Amino acid sequence: MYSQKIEITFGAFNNRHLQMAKLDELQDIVTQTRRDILRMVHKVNSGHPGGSLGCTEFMVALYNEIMDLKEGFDMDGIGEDLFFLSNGHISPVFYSVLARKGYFPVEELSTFRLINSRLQGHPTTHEGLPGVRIASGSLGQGMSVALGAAQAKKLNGDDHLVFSLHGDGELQEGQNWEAIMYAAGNGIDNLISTVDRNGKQIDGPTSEVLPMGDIAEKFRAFGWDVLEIENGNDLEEVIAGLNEAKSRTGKGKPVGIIMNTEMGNGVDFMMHTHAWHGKAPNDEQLEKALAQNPETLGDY
Amino acid sequence: MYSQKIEITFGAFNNRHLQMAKLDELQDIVTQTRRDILRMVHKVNSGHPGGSLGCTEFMVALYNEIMDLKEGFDMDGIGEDLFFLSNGHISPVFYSVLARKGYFPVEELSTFRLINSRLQGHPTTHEGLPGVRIASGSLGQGMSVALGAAQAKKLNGDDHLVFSLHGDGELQEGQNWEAIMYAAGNGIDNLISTVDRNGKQIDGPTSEVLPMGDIAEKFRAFGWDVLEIENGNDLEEVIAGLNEAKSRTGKGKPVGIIMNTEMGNGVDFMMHTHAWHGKAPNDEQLEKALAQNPETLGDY
Amino acid sequence: MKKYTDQGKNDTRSGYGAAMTELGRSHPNVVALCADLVASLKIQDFIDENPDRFFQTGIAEANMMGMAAGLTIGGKIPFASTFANFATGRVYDQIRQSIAYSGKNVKICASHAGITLGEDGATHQILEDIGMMKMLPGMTVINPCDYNQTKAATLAIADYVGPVYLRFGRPKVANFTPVDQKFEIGKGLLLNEGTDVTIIATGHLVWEALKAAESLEEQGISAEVLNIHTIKPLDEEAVLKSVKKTGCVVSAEEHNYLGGLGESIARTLAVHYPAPQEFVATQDTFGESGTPADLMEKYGLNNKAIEKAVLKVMKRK
Amino acid sequence: MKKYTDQGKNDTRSGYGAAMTELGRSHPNVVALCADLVASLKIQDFIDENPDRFFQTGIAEANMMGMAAGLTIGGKIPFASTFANFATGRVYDQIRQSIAYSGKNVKICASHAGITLGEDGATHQILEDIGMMKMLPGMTVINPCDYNQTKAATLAIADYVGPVYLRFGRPKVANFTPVDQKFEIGKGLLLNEGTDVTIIATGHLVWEALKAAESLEEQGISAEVLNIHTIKPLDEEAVLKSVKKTGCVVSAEEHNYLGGLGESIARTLAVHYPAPQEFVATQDTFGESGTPADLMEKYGLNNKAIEKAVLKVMKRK
Ligand SMILES: Cc1ncc(C[n+]2csc(CCOP(=O)(O)OP(=O)(O)O)c2C)c(N)n1
Ligand SMILES: Cc1ncc(C[n+]2csc(CCOP(=O)(O)OP(=O)(O)O)c2C)c(N)n1
Ligand SMILES: [Mg+2]
Ligand SMILES: [Mg+2]
Repeated sequence: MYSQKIEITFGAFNNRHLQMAKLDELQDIVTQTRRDILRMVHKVNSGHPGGSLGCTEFMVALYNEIMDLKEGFDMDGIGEDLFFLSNGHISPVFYSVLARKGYFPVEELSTFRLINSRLQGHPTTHEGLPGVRIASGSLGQGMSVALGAAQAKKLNGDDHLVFSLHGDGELQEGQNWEAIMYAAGNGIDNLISTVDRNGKQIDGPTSEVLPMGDIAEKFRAFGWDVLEIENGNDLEEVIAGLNEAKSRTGKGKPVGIIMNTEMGNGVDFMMHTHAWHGKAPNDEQLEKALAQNPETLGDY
Repeated sequence: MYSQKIEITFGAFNNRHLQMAKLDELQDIVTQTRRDILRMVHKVNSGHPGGSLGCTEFMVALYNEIMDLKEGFDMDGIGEDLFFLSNGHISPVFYSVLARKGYFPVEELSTFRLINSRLQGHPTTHEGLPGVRIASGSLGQGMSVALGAAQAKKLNGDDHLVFSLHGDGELQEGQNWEAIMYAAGNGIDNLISTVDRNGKQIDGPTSEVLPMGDIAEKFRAFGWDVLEIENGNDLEEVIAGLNEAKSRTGKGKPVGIIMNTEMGNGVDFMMHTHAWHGKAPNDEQLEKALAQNPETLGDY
Repeated sequence: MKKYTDQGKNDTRSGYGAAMTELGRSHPNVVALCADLVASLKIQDFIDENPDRFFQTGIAEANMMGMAAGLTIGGKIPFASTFANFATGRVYDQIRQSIAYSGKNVKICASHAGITLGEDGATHQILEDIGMMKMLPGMTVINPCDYNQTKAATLAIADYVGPVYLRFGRPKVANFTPVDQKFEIGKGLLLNEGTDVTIIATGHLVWEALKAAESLEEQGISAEVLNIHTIKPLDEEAVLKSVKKTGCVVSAEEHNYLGGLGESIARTLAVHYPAPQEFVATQDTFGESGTPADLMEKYGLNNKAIEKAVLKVMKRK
Repeated sequence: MKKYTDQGKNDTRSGYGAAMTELGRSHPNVVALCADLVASLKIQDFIDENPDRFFQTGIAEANMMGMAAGLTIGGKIPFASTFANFATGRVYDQIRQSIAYSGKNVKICASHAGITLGEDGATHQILEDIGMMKMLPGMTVINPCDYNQTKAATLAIADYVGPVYLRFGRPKVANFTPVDQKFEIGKGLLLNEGTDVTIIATGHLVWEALKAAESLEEQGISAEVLNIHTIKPLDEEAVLKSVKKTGCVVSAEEHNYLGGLGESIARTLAVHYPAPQEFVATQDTFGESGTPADLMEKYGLNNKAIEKAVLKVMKRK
């Protein structure tokens, strides 16, 4: 199907280089990614900046520091770590991180959500965008997919890891708990699933929409090894947390990370509210927001 | 739709009478119900005796001692307790208990699973069988329905309770966890949901099919008040447990009961195996099984 | 032909919301449910006025459908609402067992149906929901065409006893049906009389059909326009009456050509009066991101596509 | 007419199981998944021989479909199997997004389809699955007619790259297609040539169609019997060629008459060659408990029903 093999040479941010990368180098990518997100959603006056901005540190760290990635892209991803974005609405951060990593031209970010683009509102394999291995958007499906990919790795004798990201509101979907139960019951210990606990969803704070109690406790009751990242918008903490999670793999249990983030992080007027979950800034707001995130690597 | 009002006068086992009923009177119903179950599935060589036999004490206690029931049957059930069978495959025990309670003629048990019967393989409202308020059979849906009915009771200022029963394997369905999360998050405290923990499902022991760990702990992690019935095939224990559960309602939390049962209970060769989950006895086996459960209230 | 005027563009979902506000006041047993999409469904007024009669289920559509079924037990009339994909494909088995087969008086109210959902793209653009819901025994399937009709339909289904699937959309479109038009479930509306071809349209395609008919008239072609807002039960009498007169038909719907209104019409004709038909619908593809207008153009869902289909089908008479 | 002999009754699901055993040996990338229904799906041999390539998901069909999609990433060819209702209606959105739209090479293998599931009753008797799966862009939909054809189809889809829905059943039925017949996806099989009427049948109804054709021959009616095992992509050429010759058609399927093979044929004819058609199918009702034979009789799904439909449709030519 959409499993064409694509030759890509990663640019400045290949893995070996990044192992030595200074934090402020990563921070530059973070800031540039924030700009990308804001400019993408502004242009089409649609899309989801809130969750994207909150997960920027995580996504930048994952792709530029944590994951062991091959050069190029093929669907099977044998011999490299894999990532699945279950909360597909935060596609802007995913696209920016993929493009800045070298999976596709950075200029293509300007086609986000336009007709005939590979950068669909929600990520998809359907248009052959390198870096994407599954469609998401309808919530709650990504952990099951990650589980399948993790099992395939085991069958293939491939000792690389599978990562996934999920919204906290998304965990209200029952399919997640099927997957969570399966992963523990079958000792899927090459999987690291992170929950973006920003405490917000479309209709308001999760505590008002549908109180979820202690998420970590729930994962533990289902048999997972769980750790928390107290501040998921602190790059150092995110990297430390992800490395800690990696060290806990291969021990018979799936590893979960509850990561506290601030929706809309990095743009003062987008923080501490759920209002920007799926709303784009207008011209004036964009300007204000960009001013808080000065250009580092060059706008697309 | 199928909400006709039906006039029924409960017979010997009406509520006032039952409050005084001796345990051995209930035990007689239990034994007779076991016979009914065995004869029903034997006749059509299909149906689910295992779970039915394991839940016989519970169902008999519920309908004849625990629930506050009106005479007659109407769909809305205002002013009485309600029961929803989520694991619809144990319809034989449900039908027998309903018939023996007086909801429909006991003779009708002989039509189980035959064409043109009101006693479908899985319970349904579609044929207008008194006592049944929702169809079940596709697993995992009953708790959501019970939740809705519980909310309707609150809206109607009706302080009666809603009961539901679920298989343990059934809890692998994610929809349950949506309902479990909702019930706690919204303080649905007029609901008592019981899990038939027989440790078995179709393909084998739950511990082999999909290990579920500690179910009570999971419910607690989701915010429920949970109690356990150690031996769900001991009538006294079941009644005590259900009464304890009732006493915990109205306190802001949904109440869960983890009830340990033995699949196939009451028939020695059907116990300690999952083999009789959905298999009917042959002539010889029936005879053996009935001999272990002598007629008490008269066969249909 | 009869002229229809756009009384001002509006979204059909706002018609739903406005009717819900009215039902909140007139029907004490009406309750609403939503799965974390309140603003999109336009039911904030209902919630503000009837906080106790609203159930926020979070992102858990299966639980929402089951709860809706349960709420009927006790006499409530639940309006369970979310995006059309999550109101159908996500929860088909729950609707099937707990609502349709159980015969529960639940109204499944689905916004953002079809490709005009726009920028969110294919994962959200359900083009199979009419087909799914029409296959369920006992289900009534309604796809109104504008704000007024959606509002009227919402009011009408509250008084009808039985499960209903009500499908509406996101974009602001022409509002042209009379504000006081009574909504009769299952009754097709003859919007324009014609003799050369029948155009049967539902939902957002009705306005496009009217525009097509106007342009066809200028070319000397007399097109009858039939608004089938109720796909099930289908007004076979109206369909047959018109096609027997014109001898050919174009069906127009914001849906895959497989399984939808078009195939229901083809079946009706095959059984009663075989006649040439062309399908204006998506051609068995997923949608994609884009503006509603761009998408309707690209996927052949507008007046131009209807005109083309008319010219083609008339040659086949 | 050509005579078909029953080589001995067998269940189509056993054809699936037998093929899975073969695939286990011949195709190292084939993996199997099941949601607590292993014995019903007849895959115990596959599991015994390839324990590492089997995934028992428990009663969690949504997770099973997602896992199947994930297993393709890494080159596996997952056969995800359960009862047809739980393989379609329960998980439509998961199939839609994670398999069909994502273009994953997953084989959805569904047993106990239709009313012949028997005693378990309506909650288990899906009569809408063909319609659901045919509406999904990119999905191949196959409903073989007997043990041999099911086995051949299972082997064939392993070598086809793309998502497939394979539907089969529970009861033992006549096994009459040649044991060595190659299965060509999308290619209708002309089982009997005739001139007066075309009977297009799929699944369990094919044998019934052949029986009907025999009896019709005795009445001097020459019925062409076309086995459409692949509902999608539909062999429109074969359908049109036959109907152009005979001038009328009866479709026969174990499915609601709404949305299934019958409507696909009606659409094909409406677009290319309008002709009278009658539908042998369930008439928009849920099923019920009973023996398969009793149910086929009551719901008009046997040779007698086909005969009646033929006589009716021929009068309409
Ligand atoms: C199955 C499904 N139901 C509903 C939606 C609509 N929806 C998109 S995002 C969202 C809220 C998600 O909340 P969360 O996972 O916390 O993400 P955040 O808002 O924090 O980014 C909802 C309800 C959806 N995309 N999929
Ligand atoms: C959604 C769904 N998936 C699968 C089935 C098939 N099925 C019927 S009973 C059963 C096992 C149920 O296990 P449990 O809940 O523990 O009940 P028990 O066997 O103990 O009676 C399964 C898988 C079903 N009825 N519904
Ligand atoms: Mg959130
Ligand atoms: Mg069990």
